[in-house]
Amino acid sequence: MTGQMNTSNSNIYLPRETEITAIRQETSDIKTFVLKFKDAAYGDAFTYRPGQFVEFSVFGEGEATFCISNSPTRKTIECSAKKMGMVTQAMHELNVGDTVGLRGPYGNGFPVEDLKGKHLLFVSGGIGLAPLRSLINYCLDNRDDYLDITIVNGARTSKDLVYRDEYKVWEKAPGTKVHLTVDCREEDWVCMVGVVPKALEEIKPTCNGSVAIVCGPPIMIRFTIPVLEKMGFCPESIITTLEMKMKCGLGKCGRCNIGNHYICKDGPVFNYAKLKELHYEL
Amino acid sequence: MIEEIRQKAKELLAASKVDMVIGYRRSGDGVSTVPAFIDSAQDVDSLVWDQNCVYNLANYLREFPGKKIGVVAKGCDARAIVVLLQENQLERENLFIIGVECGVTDISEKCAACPRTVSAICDILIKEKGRKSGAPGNEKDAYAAVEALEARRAEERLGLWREEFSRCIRCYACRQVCPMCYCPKCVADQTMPAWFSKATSLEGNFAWNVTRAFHLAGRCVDCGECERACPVGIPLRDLNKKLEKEAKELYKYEAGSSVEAKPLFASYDKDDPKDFIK
Amino acid sequence: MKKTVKKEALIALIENLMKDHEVVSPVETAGKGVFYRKIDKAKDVYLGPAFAVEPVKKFFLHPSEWICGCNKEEGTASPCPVPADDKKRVIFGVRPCEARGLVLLDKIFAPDDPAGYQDTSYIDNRSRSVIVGLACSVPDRTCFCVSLDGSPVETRGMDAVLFDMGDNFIVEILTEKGKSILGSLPGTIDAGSEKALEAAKEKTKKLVVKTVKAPDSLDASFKSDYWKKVSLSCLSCGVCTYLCPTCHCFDLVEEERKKLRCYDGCAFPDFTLETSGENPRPTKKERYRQRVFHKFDYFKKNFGENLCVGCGRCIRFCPVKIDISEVAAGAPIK
Amino acid sequence: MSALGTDSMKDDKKMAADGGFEPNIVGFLCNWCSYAGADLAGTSRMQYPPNVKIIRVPCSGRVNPLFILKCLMDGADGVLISGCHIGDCHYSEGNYYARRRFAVLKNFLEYIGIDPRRFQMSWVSAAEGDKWAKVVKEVVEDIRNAGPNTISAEKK
Repeated sequence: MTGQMNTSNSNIYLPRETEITAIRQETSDIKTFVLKFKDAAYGDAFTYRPGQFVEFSVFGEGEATFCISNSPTRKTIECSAKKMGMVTQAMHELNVGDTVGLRGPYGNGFPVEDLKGKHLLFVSGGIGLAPLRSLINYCLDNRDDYLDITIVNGARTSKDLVYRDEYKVWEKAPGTKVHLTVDCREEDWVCMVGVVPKALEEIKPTCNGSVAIVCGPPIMIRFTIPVLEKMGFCPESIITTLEMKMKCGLGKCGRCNIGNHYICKDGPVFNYAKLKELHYEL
Repeated sequence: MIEEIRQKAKELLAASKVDMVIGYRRSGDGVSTVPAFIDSAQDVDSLVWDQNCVYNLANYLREFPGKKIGVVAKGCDARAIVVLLQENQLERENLFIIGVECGVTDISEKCAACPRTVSAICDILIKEKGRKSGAPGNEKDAYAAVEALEARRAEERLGLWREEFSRCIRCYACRQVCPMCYCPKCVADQTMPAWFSKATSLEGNFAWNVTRAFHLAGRCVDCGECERACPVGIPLRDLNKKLEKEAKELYKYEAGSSVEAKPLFASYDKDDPKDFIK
Repeated sequence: MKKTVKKEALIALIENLMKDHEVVSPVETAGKGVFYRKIDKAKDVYLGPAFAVEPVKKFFLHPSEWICGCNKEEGTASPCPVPADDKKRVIFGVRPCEARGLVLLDKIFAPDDPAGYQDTSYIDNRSRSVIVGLACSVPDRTCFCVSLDGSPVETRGMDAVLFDMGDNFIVEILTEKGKSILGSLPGTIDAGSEKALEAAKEKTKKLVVKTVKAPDSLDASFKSDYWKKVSLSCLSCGVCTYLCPTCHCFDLVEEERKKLRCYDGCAFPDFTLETSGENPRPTKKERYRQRVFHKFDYFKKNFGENLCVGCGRCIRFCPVKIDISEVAAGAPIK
Repeated sequence: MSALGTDSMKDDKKMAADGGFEPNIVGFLCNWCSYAGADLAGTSRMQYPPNVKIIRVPCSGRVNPLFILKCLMDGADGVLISGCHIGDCHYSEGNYYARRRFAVLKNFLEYIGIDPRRFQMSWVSAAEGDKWAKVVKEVVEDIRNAGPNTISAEKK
């Protein structure tokens, strides 16, 4: 597995000290943290795949799981966190220069090799764009390997859209389309209105030679997958990245399994055919 | 006696007066019993009643909101139901309480010295024929263990509880088996703030066991399930009984005796003890 | 290598071992049962027929242990490893099912796959310990090891094993580690004792009366209402998981800037409850099914074995006497 | 904050400069009476020992028994709850409930081997600055005599 940094004689639960070099406020309750390992040599050797995640620790509070939200081609580690529980609330109190802990990367990540030579349809809702952003930027940085890229991104309101500065950059990239949608009509909103599955039905992306990569809140995934299937996407070409409560990230603590697969170790990226086999209920 | 229980259960289910009857059935080992959840009149014959019917079935009643439930209730179980009704956790009209009288030492060791063998609340009371009715346990003996402990030196008591709590593995069986432990988020599971250590250290275990007991002050009906469930044998009832004794001595309050009574700590009296206050 | 040893000689050996080893053994605690303890008097060692309440697992995966420390020097608080306890340890009286449990836990915490995550704290504890087993002589009626490819007299996971022959023990040394501890015991074994041992073993195996036919796969029963039915009486406590020799799920908690690993179990609703309020295992049905599937399906898919050794603890100690063997065997897989 | 929050309290030197034991006491004071009473003691320049760390609460009835337990587990040598006199409660009856609850708690703590002197209660009105000073003196003396809290002394 690429990017597995733990050797057999190091403590696998021990976080590495990391400095926050920048914090971006994405929405009222989502912040993106830009991180740098204090041990430069370790940082240089740290590699990961789009879709992999890390255990982020706020010392004295605990750990929480976040995907790395930017591409390994971009050289900085970024994590985006919505203010929700104990750890994320503490994260939102952090400042640039503060030290936090990081261990990882964990999980399988997106099958970037298998996606080569395919049209890619990215479907995301809310902060579900975070793992996809990593892959989108990765694909754009390796543009020749992939065919058309269509991005369908939704949020409750325009204020809840994350990584706003990047939409324009993506749009300008060759062979790349970006569709934005919000749940309800808003003043001054020029893009689409309606939930993500509805927007998809309007956009009618091609399914031939395409792979759909879906991430968002469970309810969005639940309604998006049938739409994709109806459009002709086969279960193998619908990829999603799952979120479940995780603690260890190592396939040991036992809570994040679906069937005999641990999301942290064997996932978080699964195709829909596999999920069906594992009795995963949308 | 069992025939009467089955008959009543059958009648209730057949007439759709209840959706389910919770009682006891024989377990696979052929000796002990397990809780039975019967939802069809045909299945009532699997119900049993004997000295192995230890479980406090009141613990399950909150799991079926909106359903009409018939429940087989011993004296202690019925008192637990009373407390749950007092605390608005159950709807009386959704319950059909099949009270069963149990002998004093019949059920298990947890029942020694139990003075209340008859349901405090029930819709029908099924008595055992030919037995002297409701021979009460000796109430004096009920606090023998507590009094013995009270008589010891403070350091000895602390040492004893430390020793007992040191075995605690925090499996929370005591909490889960207790009909009164129904907090949606137990303090032991809270993280913001985390009230006490999750570690099975002296502090963590001491805090957990003391908190559990005190939260049952004036609510524990002494069904003894916590102590029975504890895999490491912590004498939890000695904690509960002390609180029961205090409630009785200070406020003449007995948990589970009346649905109408205000809970111990939700009421007060102008003449409550005050000597300990400066 | 086997030898017949007088019980007093064994106690004398333990006495001697205690000088430079940590010695752990079952100890009888009046009225509370038998518990593994680090002993300070050789005579406290209990090698009788009663089973310890908690399995030996807790010496490798403790109910709660500091897994990462905190270096508070210079006003900072950097995470640091917790120094490993490297004192040599001998654990006496480990039952065959518990020792086999360790072999199964090894697959998780010390995977054969070199690329797998190696749990150093577990591995350190494993390598500093010598397991001196004690073959069962009086199985409990809840024991069902024989049905699960085990035996009350087997030796997997042990370095040496003791067989109680009445007046004497027969000691069988199985590994070099075992030899280093028990090799110095005087004695040999004669053909008669050897024969008596084999007879005793066969007799004990027959005493394990509970038989279970665990299905090869539970997959077909996943969506069945059966799981709702069998989980109705479950109280959602941690007894079965905490006392299981093979259950290993844990929680990581930060306390005092240190990281605590403590037992957690699939029966607790909070185990999988997400911050958002979503819970992928919202009811007892999903939670109890998870436990049975983990033992008799998922682990088998991943490692080719059941994650259950048939020790019977979860049946003995379940406050409402749920019998996992009955539940697994009765699952509707057709 | 860690689960045990008041880490520092445990590390605090329990011995004063002269080698005598200086107890660490947590005081839960009701906003309307006792807190004002303590304030009055301060503004009146009354002398009393500084050992009580005050936490202001709306009412003595607000004090959860868990607060007391947590203080004692985290290393406080004693806890003092102070509220309005009976009949003077800003919320009419909060202190009645507190009285009931804590009478039982005090006896219970004693039962499990915790020195009853470690948990004390008083009624101090806004006008009783002198009483507050007196109560604190007594409580500190009591707890000084009880000695350092060793309930959580054996750390893991």
